[in-house]
Amino acid sequence: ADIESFNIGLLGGENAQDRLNNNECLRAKTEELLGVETKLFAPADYNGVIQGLLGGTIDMAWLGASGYAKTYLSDPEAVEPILVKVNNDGGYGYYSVGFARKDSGISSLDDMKGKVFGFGDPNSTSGFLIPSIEIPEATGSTMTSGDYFGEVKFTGGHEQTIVAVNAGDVDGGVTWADGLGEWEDGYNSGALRRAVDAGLVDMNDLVQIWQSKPIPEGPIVLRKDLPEDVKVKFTALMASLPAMDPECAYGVLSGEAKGVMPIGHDAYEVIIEARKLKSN
Amino acid sequence: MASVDLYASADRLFLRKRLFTLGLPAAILAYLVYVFFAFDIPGLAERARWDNAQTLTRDAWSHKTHVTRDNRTGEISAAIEGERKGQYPQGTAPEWVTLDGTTTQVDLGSGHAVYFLPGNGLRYEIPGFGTIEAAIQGRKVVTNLTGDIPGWISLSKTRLAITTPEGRVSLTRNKTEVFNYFPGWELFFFTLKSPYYGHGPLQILFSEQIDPTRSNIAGAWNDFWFNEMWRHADVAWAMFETILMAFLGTFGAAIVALPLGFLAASNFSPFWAARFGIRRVFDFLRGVDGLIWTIVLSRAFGPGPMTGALAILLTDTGSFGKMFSEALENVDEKQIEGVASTGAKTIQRYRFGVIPQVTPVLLSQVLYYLESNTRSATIIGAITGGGIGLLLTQAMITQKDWEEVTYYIVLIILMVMMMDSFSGWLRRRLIKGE
Amino acid sequence: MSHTADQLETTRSHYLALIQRKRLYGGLMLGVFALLLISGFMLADDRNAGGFWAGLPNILDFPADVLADTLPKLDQLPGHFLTYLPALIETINIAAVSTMIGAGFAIVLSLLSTRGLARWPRLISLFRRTMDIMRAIPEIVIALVLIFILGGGPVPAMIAIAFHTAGALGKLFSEVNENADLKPVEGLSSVGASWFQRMFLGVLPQVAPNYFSYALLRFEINIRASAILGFVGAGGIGYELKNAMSWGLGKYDEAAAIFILLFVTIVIFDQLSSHVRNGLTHKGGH
Amino acid sequence: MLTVENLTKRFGANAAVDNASFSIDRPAMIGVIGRSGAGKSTLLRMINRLTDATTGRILFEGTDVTTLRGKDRRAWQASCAMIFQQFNLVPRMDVVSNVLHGTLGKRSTLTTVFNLFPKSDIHQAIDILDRLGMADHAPKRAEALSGGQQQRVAIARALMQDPRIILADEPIASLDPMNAQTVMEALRRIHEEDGRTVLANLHTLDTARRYCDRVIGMRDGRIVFDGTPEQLTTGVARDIYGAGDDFSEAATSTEIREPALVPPKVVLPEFA
Amino acid sequence: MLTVENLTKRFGANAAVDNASFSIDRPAMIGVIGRSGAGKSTLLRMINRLTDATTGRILFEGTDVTTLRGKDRRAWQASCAMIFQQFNLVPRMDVVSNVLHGTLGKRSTLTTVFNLFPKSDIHQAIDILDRLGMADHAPKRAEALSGGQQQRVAIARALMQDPRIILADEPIASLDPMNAQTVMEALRRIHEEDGRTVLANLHTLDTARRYCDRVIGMRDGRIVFDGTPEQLTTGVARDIYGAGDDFSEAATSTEIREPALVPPKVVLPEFA
Ligand SMILES: Nc1ncnc2c1ncn2[C@@H]1O[C@H](COP(=O)(O)OP(=O)(O)OP(=O)(O)O)[C@@H](O)[C@H]1O
Ligand SMILES: Nc1ncnc2c1ncn2[C@@H]1O[C@H](COP(=O)(O)OP(=O)(O)OP(=O)(O)O)[C@@H](O)[C@H]1O
Ligand SMILES: [Mg+2]
Ligand SMILES: [Mg+2]
Repeated sequence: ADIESFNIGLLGGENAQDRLNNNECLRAKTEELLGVETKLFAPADYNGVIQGLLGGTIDMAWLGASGYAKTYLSDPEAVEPILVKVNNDGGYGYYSVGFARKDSGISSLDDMKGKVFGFGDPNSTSGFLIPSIEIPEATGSTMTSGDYFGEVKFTGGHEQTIVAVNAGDVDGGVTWADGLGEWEDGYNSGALRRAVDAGLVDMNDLVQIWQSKPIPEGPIVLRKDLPEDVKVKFTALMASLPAMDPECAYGVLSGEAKGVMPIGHDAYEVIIEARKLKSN
Repeated sequence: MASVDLYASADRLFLRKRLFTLGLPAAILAYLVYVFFAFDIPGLAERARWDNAQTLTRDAWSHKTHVTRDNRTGEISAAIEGERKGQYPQGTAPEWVTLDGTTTQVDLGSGHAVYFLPGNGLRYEIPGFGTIEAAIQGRKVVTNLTGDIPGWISLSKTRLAITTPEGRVSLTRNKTEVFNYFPGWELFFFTLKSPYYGHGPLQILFSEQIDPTRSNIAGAWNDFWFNEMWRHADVAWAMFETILMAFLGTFGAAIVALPLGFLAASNFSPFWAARFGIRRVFDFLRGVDGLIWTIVLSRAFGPGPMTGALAILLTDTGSFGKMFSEALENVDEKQIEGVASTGAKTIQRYRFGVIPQVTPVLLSQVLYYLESNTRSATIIGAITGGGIGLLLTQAMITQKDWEEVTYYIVLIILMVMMMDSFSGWLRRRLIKGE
Repeated sequence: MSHTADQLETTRSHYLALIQRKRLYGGLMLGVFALLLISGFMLADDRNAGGFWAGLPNILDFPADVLADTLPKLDQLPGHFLTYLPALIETINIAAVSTMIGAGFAIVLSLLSTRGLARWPRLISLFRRTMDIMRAIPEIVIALVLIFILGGGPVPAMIAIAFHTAGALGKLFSEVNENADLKPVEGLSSVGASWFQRMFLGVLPQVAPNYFSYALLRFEINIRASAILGFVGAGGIGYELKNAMSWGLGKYDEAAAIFILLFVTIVIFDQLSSHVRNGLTHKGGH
Repeated sequence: MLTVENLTKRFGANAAVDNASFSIDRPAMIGVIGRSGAGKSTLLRMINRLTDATTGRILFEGTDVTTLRGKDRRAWQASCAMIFQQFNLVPRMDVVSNVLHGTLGKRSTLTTVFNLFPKSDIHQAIDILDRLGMADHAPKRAEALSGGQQQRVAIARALMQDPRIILADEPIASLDPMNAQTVMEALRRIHEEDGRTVLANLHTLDTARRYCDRVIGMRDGRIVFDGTPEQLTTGVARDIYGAGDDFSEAATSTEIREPALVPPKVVLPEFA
Repeated sequence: MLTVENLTKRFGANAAVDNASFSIDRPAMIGVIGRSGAGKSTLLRMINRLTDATTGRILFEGTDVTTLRGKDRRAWQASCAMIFQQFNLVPRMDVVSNVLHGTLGKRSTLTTVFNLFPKSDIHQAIDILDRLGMADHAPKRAEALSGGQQQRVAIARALMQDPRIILADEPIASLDPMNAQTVMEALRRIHEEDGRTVLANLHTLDTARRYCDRVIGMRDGRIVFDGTPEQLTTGVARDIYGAGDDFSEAATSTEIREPALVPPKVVLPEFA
């Protein structure tokens, strides 16, 4: 079976224009390679892309780990992981980092007892899923409001969590970072770094209070129904992108990366199990 | 003089009136007080981030240029808004930056001057305060600041940040950065890459060819329209997409709702059950908001303007169906009877007895919705569909491109006002005139 | 009575020319409209990730997912209703307060921008433009800006909706004011009443039923608006719905419960307001 | 030609028309009088088949029109035009279009739905309007006309049907005396020049006397009088209208006459 | 007491009141006559400050009221009550409240908005209504009253202001003769009993003659007559009204008299 068009879904988190801009080169290359019209779609949130993958209207996306788990749980036959981004240090993980305002006197999870805690987006791996499992392990009680923390909120996203902690709306929150570089810079990459670059926060005002085990970077997925040759061609394109066109890869992979490497479903079993735990 | 009875009854009358005129506001006031605490408005002042408001208003009409020294390599770069797209070519900088081999001087204006000194050092001359000197030694920041440090300086072992009305300076192990603020939306017309950058409209129109390969007007238009920073072409498309959603949704709904409206009007539909059923369908379509329809539909149709248009179509089919059937129930029977008495067939009766009298009513309702749906389309786009609403929310979420946010807001307001006057104009043309 | 043959001939040809022109314009307009609609549809179809015809058969997939997740857990629904009731009340409160505040501003703005009533007749067009702009700004724009400044919660939504409501109701109110009888106002002027007294005693009693009926209609619209704003972080039931929805399978039962709550609320207030409005307009009828 | 046999129309328990019989054997101008609620409108509406009869027959040249269905019924309606008190035009359409509605029974649905009437019809419509002194108003919207002008458009629509019979339900009740006269004269002329039967409900005696060849009086749904205007004495009228001795014909008059004939009645208010 | 000096009001090029001067030195009942458009209403509205004068002065006990602003202007309006042809009451409010509106100039906004009128005011309103024979209607809505009753409520409101001057702009023009008489008598009585000045626009000569001590005649904005009713001969009236020899006083009359005196005028329409 041939395809008539190829649709690439882009996750949110950045200016929609910038996202489209950064991925334009990938779109052009794909179109050239596959010989069918290729379009970029930038829905407002994770869910938009996931619904597209489930409904078969989006063919490829770079999902978060939790997003992949959600897709898999909704329909195991919908997508398959092909590649994952490899960081400069050779690993393909990142961390969920808990942080608070320095002047609040909080410096560890213990100090957070009875305080307000903020998650990001419920579909985010580092902003919700992993901390919602690992933090209870550390504190020994649940994440229900009033149990250990005074109140547990969703802020809506990484940026919002950082702003909320910085503003004192919540006493502590979690976001993601690559764990490389310095805390004072907001690490080398991650949401904190972006906030620092944007001048939103002064890292001098913040302290780290917790860090998760490494979280696997989300996979680049293709729709399972795609013809085999399309899958092969596209995977090859993505795999060679960092070598062929570093400028383009920088945009597509959101920053410096060593490259990509193949990955399969198994790498995400843990996340899937975690997600099952959090479902009703 | 009047009797005591009359006095008494007048007094009673006023007592009643007072009870009402005082009671109603009192009840409203009580409710507002309840909400005041339920919404925690007392805590609001505390939570409010006035500095955010400041950033927002400042960014809305101004922009900043970053001058950065990478403290590991010693490389100096200058970029508008710190973005790659606004980067000055390597080795060049704006004229207020003096690149001079070892020392770089950044003139912030009003006598404020920042020097990037050799050895990762930093000097900031602040008129009326003095000179701040700082440097990275090992992993730490050392400065000449002693005693009480004013609030606009933030100093820790690893980071120094100074904020003055003229700009912002920060120093960490990795980099030294200066932000200089300027009024206006920089690069709105041309990015630095464009040869037309820095040329006024008169120059472009009348001076010699600037880019040898293109005529001035075509080249300038091309560079403006495909401006990488502001992406005018995409914004224009997004606005069009929003209007397209509103247009397709509104008129699609009108076309679907018209026959259904007949089936739901008691004087045109003989079947009670069908009428009842269709009316409940209308209620359902209306009750499930457009937003929910968007979510439901995006599984089947994926993101894009069609999904948004269909969501508007579904909701409005409910609204129009209800309004149309009410309008149809209020038709003047006389006209229909007049047509019927000539021996007209059913369709002819509708055509000449019903349509002419309901058309103005329906049309004005539909046109009214066209304007209001432009706003809905913005919101729906923000949630999933696309269009200007998506651009707006995404720009807001990043919380830094406030000038773009302002730009989008202005465009949205203009777009809605334009649709408002357009639909008003059409209403007057089609209904009053003819 | 009748005309000469000549005159009749001109009448005929005039009329024929007239209807020909009308037919031409009518046909042209219809054609342009149909063209716009069809090409617009095709364009939107092309720009959508999934095509219209391809997606049509899948239209029930999502509801089916939700149902599949909810049906086995039906017994939990009442519990969910209870859990989310406070959020629903918050949504209704946002709508109610913003309608009240918006209507308050709308009354003042509309009086200030109605000829014959205006406090400062020179400024009428200023107030009109103000209302136009207030009306044109979608609530979501103000809400998002305010969330940035004030943090999440009901207050940004309330302010945003009140702002838009003031503009929207202001326009409707000023249409009502145009039809108000000015004689009582003049009567009050002649006794030395202040502008406020003239408006409160001379105009408001006349227009109150119409104001009330429009405000009710707006309240119903504002319930939806406040639910939608929850989606972008402004609290209330919309926020809960977004969280449950975006989690997806596993929490669709919560989503379903919230959706039912919201739907029932909207339908109840819709029916209620159309009932009350019918009553008002009928009483006002004679 | 037209024979009405034991025609009855019941609304619930109330008989609006009660066992009415009469017959018209040659073209005539006939007035139907009677007080409000006597059943005049119901009678005419049954003849035009806007209302179905409960029992009884209406025979037109041997055919019972009460049993006609579908096409035949519409054909009958086309040949039996109706004029209403409130004109019942389509106010937003122009005068000629309104007149052309008279051809709806004959023309195909498709063409008419798109407002495509044949040129010959349009010319005929303008001719008819001209005959009624309305040609100058041809392109105006019906709603822009005065009551008397609208009623003349309604008559033009009726003529456009080229009907055998014209039924007119209080054609002048909403008109001022001058317009009333114009309209009644037009109806009379149509009867005389074209030889069409006109059956008109009238609520004033003098109009009936002045314009009609024959008068039918109804009371409580029954036909209580059927004769020439001359036979319609004040006593008979009293019976028809069910009035007492204080019945004054002038009270029902809309005739324009010399003012001297009507002594002005001035009410003297009591002083407070 | 009240002096009007060279008062002029221009609407665009048209002078509604043109250089009018007169003076009132002691309480009197004064009628202003003149045909429609003569500037009567404009004159009264300027005195009450509902309309601003273009040039000229209005002196009341030495103060120029045309220059008053804000509070002072409202205080002046409070002491100079106005009665309108169309009553200008608040129709949806009860009679007492309408009367109490006469105190708005004195009372704080808050009091009036929350209906916190002092008891003494309420009782005084009832007394005034009683004096005008309207006490029984006190709790009714103004819109439920007849025209004459409404005008008496308007007079009560004026009295409630305890004004020095009462301006009445054609107070009886929309009333039937009986009600007109009641209202004019009430105004006269107020003048006589309370010693208030009443300045009334009247559109009929005989009313002016019957109730007024002094008559001012206006024509095209100018004051063309100022004298006692006796000086107001038919010749003078002709000048004021700008009428020719066919001028009949009766045409402007609203007096209740024997019907025989007024021959009914019937317009004969031309037949078409
Ligand atoms: N559709 C109807 N349903 C019930 N009763 C009806 C209906 N139409 C007419 N009637 C009744 O039938 C009786 C005769 O009505 P009809 O209109 O024929 O009288 P009419 O002589 O035309 O009176 P008018 O001079 O008022 O037009 C009246 O009692 C009326 O109430
Ligand atoms: N607001 C206005 N704007 C423009 N012209 C006005 C205005 N008010 C009155 N005029 C004009 O001023 C002139 C005098 O009007 P005014 O109402 O004072 O006459 P009047 O004597 O009271 O007549 P009437 O008996 O009709 O009430 C008229 O020509 C009128 O058209
Ligand atoms: Mg009748
Ligand atoms: Mg006047």
